[in-house]
Amino acid sequence: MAVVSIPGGGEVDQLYADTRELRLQGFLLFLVSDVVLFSSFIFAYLYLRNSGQGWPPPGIARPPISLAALNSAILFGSGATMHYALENFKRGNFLRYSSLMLWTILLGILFLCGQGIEYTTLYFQDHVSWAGSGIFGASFFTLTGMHGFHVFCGICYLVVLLLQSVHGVYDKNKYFGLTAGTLYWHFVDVIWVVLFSIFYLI
Amino acid sequence: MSVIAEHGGIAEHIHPEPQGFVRKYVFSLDHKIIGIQYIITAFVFFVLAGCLAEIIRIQLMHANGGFVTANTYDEVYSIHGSAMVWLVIIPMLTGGFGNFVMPVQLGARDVAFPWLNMISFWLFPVAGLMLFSSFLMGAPVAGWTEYPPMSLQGGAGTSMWCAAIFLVGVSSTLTGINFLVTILKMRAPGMTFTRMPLFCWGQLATAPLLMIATTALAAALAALFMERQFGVPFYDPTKGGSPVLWQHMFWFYSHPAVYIMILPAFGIMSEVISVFSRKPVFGYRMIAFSSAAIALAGFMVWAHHMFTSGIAPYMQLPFMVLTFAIAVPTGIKIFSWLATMWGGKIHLTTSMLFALGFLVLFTFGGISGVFLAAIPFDLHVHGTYFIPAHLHFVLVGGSLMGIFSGMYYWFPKMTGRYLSEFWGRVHFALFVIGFLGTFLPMHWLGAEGMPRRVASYDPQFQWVNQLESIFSFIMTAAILIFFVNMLYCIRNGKKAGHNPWGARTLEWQIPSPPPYYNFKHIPSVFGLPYDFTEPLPYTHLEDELTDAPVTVGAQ
Amino acid sequence: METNKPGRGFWVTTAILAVISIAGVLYFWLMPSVEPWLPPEGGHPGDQVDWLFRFMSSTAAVLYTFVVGYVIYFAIAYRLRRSDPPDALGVQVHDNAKLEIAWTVVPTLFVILLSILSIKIWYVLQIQPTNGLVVESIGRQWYFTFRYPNVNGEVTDAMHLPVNMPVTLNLTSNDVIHSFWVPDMRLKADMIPGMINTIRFTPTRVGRYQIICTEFCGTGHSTMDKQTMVVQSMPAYLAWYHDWQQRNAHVSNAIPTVSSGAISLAGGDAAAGRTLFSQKCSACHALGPFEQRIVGPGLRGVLHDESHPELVDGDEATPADVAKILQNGYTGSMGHMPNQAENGLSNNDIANLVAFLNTLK
Amino acid sequence: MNLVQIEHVLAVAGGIVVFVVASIALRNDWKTPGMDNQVFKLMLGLLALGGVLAALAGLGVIGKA
Repeated sequence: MAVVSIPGGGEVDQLYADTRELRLQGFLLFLVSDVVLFSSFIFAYLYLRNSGQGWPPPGIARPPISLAALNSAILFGSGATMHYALENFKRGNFLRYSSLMLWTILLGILFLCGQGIEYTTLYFQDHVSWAGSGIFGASFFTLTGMHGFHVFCGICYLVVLLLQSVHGVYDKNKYFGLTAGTLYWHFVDVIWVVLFSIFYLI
Repeated sequence: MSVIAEHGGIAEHIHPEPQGFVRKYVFSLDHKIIGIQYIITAFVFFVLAGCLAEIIRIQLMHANGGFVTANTYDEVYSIHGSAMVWLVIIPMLTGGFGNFVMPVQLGARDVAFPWLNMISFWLFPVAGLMLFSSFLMGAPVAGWTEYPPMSLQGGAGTSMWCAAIFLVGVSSTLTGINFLVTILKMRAPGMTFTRMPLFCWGQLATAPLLMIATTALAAALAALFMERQFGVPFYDPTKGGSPVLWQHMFWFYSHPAVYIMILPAFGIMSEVISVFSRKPVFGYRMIAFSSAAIALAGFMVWAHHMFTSGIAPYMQLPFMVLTFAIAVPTGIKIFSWLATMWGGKIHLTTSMLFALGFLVLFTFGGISGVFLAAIPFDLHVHGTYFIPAHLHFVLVGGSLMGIFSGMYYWFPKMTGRYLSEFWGRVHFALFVIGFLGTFLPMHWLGAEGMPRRVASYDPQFQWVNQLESIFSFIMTAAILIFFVNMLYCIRNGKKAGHNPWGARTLEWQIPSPPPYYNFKHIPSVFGLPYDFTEPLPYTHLEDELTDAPVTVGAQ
Repeated sequence: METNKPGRGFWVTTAILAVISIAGVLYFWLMPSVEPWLPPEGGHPGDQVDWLFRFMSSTAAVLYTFVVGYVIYFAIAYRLRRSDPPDALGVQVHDNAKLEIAWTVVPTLFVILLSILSIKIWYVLQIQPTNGLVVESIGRQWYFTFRYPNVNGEVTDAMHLPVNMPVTLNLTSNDVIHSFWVPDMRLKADMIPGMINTIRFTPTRVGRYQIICTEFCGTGHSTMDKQTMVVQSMPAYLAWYHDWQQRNAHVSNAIPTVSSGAISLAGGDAAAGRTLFSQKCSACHALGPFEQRIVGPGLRGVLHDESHPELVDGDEATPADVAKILQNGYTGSMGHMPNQAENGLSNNDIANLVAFLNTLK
Repeated sequence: MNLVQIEHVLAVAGGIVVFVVASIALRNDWKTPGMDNQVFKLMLGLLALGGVLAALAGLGVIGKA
């Protein structure tokens, strides 16, 4: 590793206390900008929704809430397993960590399957499509699709993290990648709390 | 001797200096090289967009136009506006000067995420090429604002425009994150927020705007792209969408973008005016806080661009009053700079001349901004030539004058050589004359009844437009002089030494151009950089200008 | 080290600048007309806007005189002289609380004053009389059309208005966003498809005024300034109006007021209704499905659409209810639809329209 | 029981489990320092809220079909 010797290096310690701090802050700011991205689309959705056509616009069926509620419970559950996976990793319980990671990935895939079922039902049974169903199709499929894409990316990320940790990239003192993964997965969950509320509950 | 390796700590920021040309100058991780890359690329786009501006002026020489077709003319000004905003001023001030100067002024060795910095940079020329390539497939016609439904009718290039601006937006967002973390976390010991040079304060106020506002624009652009390419209805009223939605989302970005373009220039002003007046910046705290106040308020005034768009009347009032309110922090800055000059020993270098030009021209643009914020008057001049007049006064008279001032100021730091002062003065004189002659009459044109974005116009305005076009050629000549001056002086300029201006911020305490690691020893800071009577407020700088070796390598 | 207090030169300069700025203020307040800076003023509330312009210009003159004056004076008076050593320093003052408070508070007070004045004039714009002539203008690529009460068909050349009569101008667009501007009236509003924007004013001077589109609307945008607003005396206007009415008489027998009570729908002629629809309704309603909005919803199957068993007023979709909406107009979540009188529809027209709408399936 | 009913029951059960687990995790972490943990706590709180919403929606108390 490249190293610089510096007289009076104590100050350098103060300077870059820890790159973990830097990365954490950078990652959180990235999540903030992602929140803004979602917020902008949510603003667009709420704006269009209140543009006076009624909601859902006439002739369009909302997707059933039962599946959505189950799907939400699955995704939120994956957030809980992810949280405990990180806890177990911190405590050094690698076996439980890996099994909880696997559960998280599995629940994530289940969520995507649930969304797939919802999309196909909407498309084939209710004939609601992205481009052909006015602002309902536009906002619903864009927002949930964007979220689904984030879930998909999150699953890929978690798989990479799991493989990395199996290969011993992380240890008890150095596991920023896992923290970032957990933050990202929580973020995906929490965004879904908002999307679930605005699309299915109000 | 202490070695910082295990921690991952400083090692992350001290890569061995790259040797090959590609790693050193092309895919460089060094913030200084990246900053210069930004500046060069932005100047290339500046030349291209400037040529487009001259096409506009030549077209308007005659009331019937006729130099290019109306459609080509629409494409030309749309790309001119988009390129000047996204490919010239924003990258120049944030990516360019921000990258080159800010980490050194903070006493850091690099930005927080050098790799991210490199990615941010390389997205930018790609986006620029995409933007200009949209000419090949029918460039966007609806101006840099691209209001739908017009932009839904525009040529295929409009989608290319969306993608290009989206990319340059991603670049801005990443730069914003990078700079924010750098400023929050990587200041030298003792460099508290109230000891930071004001240029860094400008960047600190800009970074959140880059990060947050640009993302909102990304959403608007993505929606426009989807609507154009896949027919997903967001903005088309015949399918249930709302054209006003775009205006809200676009201006939620583009108003803060105005401050992205001016806050770093404010920072440059504070540095330049203080150094060349040989005086501390007057009211340091007020200048710093007013930057933050402007950035914050910038998020709450976007609908003042939409007073004619039929938003509910009661909604218009808070936007009007808040916009007026922004005049207060801006005024504080102007007055503080004036007070900084008072009682000084003013060196009228080219850089200082541009700073004085900034004060005169930007204040005019700020005042016309207050005119525009007043709803009743805005209803008269909205969408007329008054608007281009105002925006060129703040963006050319403000941001671009700031860029010129900064170039003359920091060029010795970048290259070790002065720009020619004589040709600099010629540049300044011609530029200001050309600028005033081009844009001052536009206010009158707009108020009298000439709408903007027209390829032909009422013959009664022809003589004014011809006058403006002639002056615009003078402005172009001034810029040519500037470029020749720069190209010549990179190799042949007078040698400048490490601190030609007698400035006291950290970047002037190390050799020119700065070495790869900036500092041999990270300094500690114990005061503001503007007390000219005191000794320098830094420790550990003794070795910086000597040849004492610094140990770098694997261990 | 120099003194910390401003010297005599400073105060002399300040006095000169004060004189210049007072001259500026006097100029902007006392100039007989704003015409050097703005086009001649042609109506109310344009005069109010001019007043605000005078106020803002005069205060701007003060501010700008001082900023420019001081920049030039400081640059000359405090320049590094040949006699100075090259490393001479300026007066090392860092701040001055009183001064800084002053230049925060004074602009704040000015902003408050300007806000109050602007809101006052904004309010005048909001309370313009609504009882005058109602005209609609529709932006099209690339011309304006105008509709007058009780007349069918659209005027496509010039907009005729009687002098000294309040005008309510409803603006919308048929394609992309346009903007309606008459510089002499100082008023402007965007014409946005799917929305109606309203401006109200009273022309007070007879003349022809240019109508200009100020929102880019396509290749022909540059040429969208050829039409005029013709303000004429009441008799001249009425002569034009009656002539216009006569020429369109074959389409309708216009009626002045909203009829009360239910309208008899018997004998409605669907073919006449179709003609009428293209004249009176098509600016705001498409014949496509509900979702295809222009201003109001698309009307295909308005009486036969299973997914919309109710109309906007919440009642069942029956011919009688359609007639009721046509008669009374509608204002609510879907926007605003003018009533029978504003649209210039006779009872017979409504019967014809309902018959036509009933044929749409 | 048809499919929809099964979905309802599972949603209620899952929502309650998530709420309980997230609440316990939140209580355990309540005093942890550091920026990442503060964010985690916020996210866990919202997760618990999500669990409640999912359960209530499963019960049919809130939400529109």
